[in-house]
Amino acid sequence: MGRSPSAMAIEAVLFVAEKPVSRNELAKIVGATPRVIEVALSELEAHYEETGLRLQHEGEQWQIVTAPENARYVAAYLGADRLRVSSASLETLAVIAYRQPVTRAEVEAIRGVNCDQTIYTLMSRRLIEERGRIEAPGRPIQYGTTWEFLECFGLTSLDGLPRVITPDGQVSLPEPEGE
Amino acid sequence: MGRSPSAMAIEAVLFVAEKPVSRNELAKIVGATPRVIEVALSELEAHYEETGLRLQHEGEQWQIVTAPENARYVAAYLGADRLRVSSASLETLAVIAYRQPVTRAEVEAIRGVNCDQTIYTLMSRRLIEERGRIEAPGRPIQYGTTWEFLECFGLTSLDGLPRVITPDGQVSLPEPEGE
Amino acid sequence: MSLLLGSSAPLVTMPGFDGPLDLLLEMVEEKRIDILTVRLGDLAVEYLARIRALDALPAPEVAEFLALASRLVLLKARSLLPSLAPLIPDDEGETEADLRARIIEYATTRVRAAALGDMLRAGSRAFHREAGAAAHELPPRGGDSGALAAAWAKVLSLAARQRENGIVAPGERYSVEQRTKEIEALVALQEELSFGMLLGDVPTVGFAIVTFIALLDLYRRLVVELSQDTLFGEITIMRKTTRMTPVAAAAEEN
Repeated sequence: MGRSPSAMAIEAVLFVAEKPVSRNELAKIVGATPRVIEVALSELEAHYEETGLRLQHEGEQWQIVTAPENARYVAAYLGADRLRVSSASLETLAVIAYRQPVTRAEVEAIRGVNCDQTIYTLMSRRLIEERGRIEAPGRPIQYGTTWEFLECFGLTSLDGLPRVITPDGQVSLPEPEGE
Repeated sequence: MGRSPSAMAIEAVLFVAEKPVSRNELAKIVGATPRVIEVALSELEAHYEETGLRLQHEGEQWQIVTAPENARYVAAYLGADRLRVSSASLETLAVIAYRQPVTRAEVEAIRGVNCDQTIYTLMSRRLIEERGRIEAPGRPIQYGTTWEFLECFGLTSLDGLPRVITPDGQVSLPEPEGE
Repeated sequence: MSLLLGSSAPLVTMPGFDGPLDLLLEMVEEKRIDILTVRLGDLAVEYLARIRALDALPAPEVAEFLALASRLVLLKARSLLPSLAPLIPDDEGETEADLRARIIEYATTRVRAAALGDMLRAGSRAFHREAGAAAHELPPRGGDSGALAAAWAKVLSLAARQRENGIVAPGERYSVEQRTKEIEALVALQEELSFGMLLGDVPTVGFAIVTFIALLDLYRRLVVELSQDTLFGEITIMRKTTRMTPVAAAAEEN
């Protein structure tokens, strides 16, 4: 059950890191090829399944977080407040999470209402962030979810977004690249 | 090789903790007797032998640290010439830098989120320090930036902080010096 | 209709409905209609009736509700008179199929939002480490003051919106433990205190509560005695001396 030296080196680096670290940066620090790092990361990910920790990633960025099962103990230790989000904000968040990157106009087209306030609320809770602008009239801002979003929902990556059955009987999948 | 639920809960708490946590505190948080915690800690200690981390204790105080074998990778990561704080900590640092001296409640009012953890981190990185207390209920601590802060950002004084245009078109200056 | 438009109730959202699509979907679900096959025009009359039944429509959103209602009416008209000429050529963009797709998309969003809401309520979240205290801590180097300024600009822009929306700032937090120690130290110095003195001039609610709980704890531990002469009157706090052990009493005498 021992970990490979690369996996252990990566584990130590991710432990001291104060923000997510990219696969390429890990490769440089550990002195291995990105391919070796990738293997070591999946090895670590598998090991973590049996621990109180999880390996979380967004694209090529990796970070160690606590396992969602232990949330109440960690919250008790940190004195963290339970996050509350209104149903209107949850709808906006659902559109952004499954459709990112997405503009406010696109969110509003789907929800059929003005989403200014809910987008602001989600921004100030750091659940969503700006992801750049579209080269179109008015250069509208595109939004995407953050690391905090993954953490707050106990997801290790966007692939973990819940699959739901849509009204037309399809299984809904996240569409990270939009349509 | 699975860990007991207590061991996993302890692992998660020690992972987020910024300082060593006592056995009794762990017992209180996890809701188990000190004896159960002791068993779980030795279990965890044994598991950690096979990882890139170690469980370390001094008397009854426990913490997770990186394994000595990985020191050079950790040093390579930490030694990289860049600011090592998370974006959340950077936001808290910005509020303190531009608004000092400032209390935690004031920082939280401006950021709109709990800042306990980030203030602790910035303190332990010696980027901020206590500047006395306000004579108000609870005598809240005021924080300001340190010499190390200036050094870290290559500034000779707080006057060197970049001017920021606020949303209402004002120029935001560091407050102690004003203009 | 004029009645509806005349309403200027300052509501941000309508009670129970988050928007025109929400209202329509609610109707479909209530009536157990299959959204995949229903002729949307057939819903026009009832949709209008539902809008009329709402006491207060928020002014900025009235247009959105009416736009959907008129879309449904137009679909109805078209089903009765297929030869109907377009009123506005551009307006023909959204066919019944388009609208249906939009409703299904919205329904999907609602199911996804509900799933996310369940996850949030379950409280199974992860936490990262701020990574404060590494074993070999040196002050970091290479901070970019531009990044600091950018972080400040971000905070400012969010804070400006917060002020606009009149969001109340959180108060300073106190721990009961800390407050208990403070009061215990005061009582050691001074035999008698008043609750008013402990609160100071402008106590926050949180501070008052923590102070009160701290007092109760000291009372429970027989450190202080409490007395209150009149209902809602001043509470007097006295150092408790009666429970002194013989040894402590002897020590006191020396």
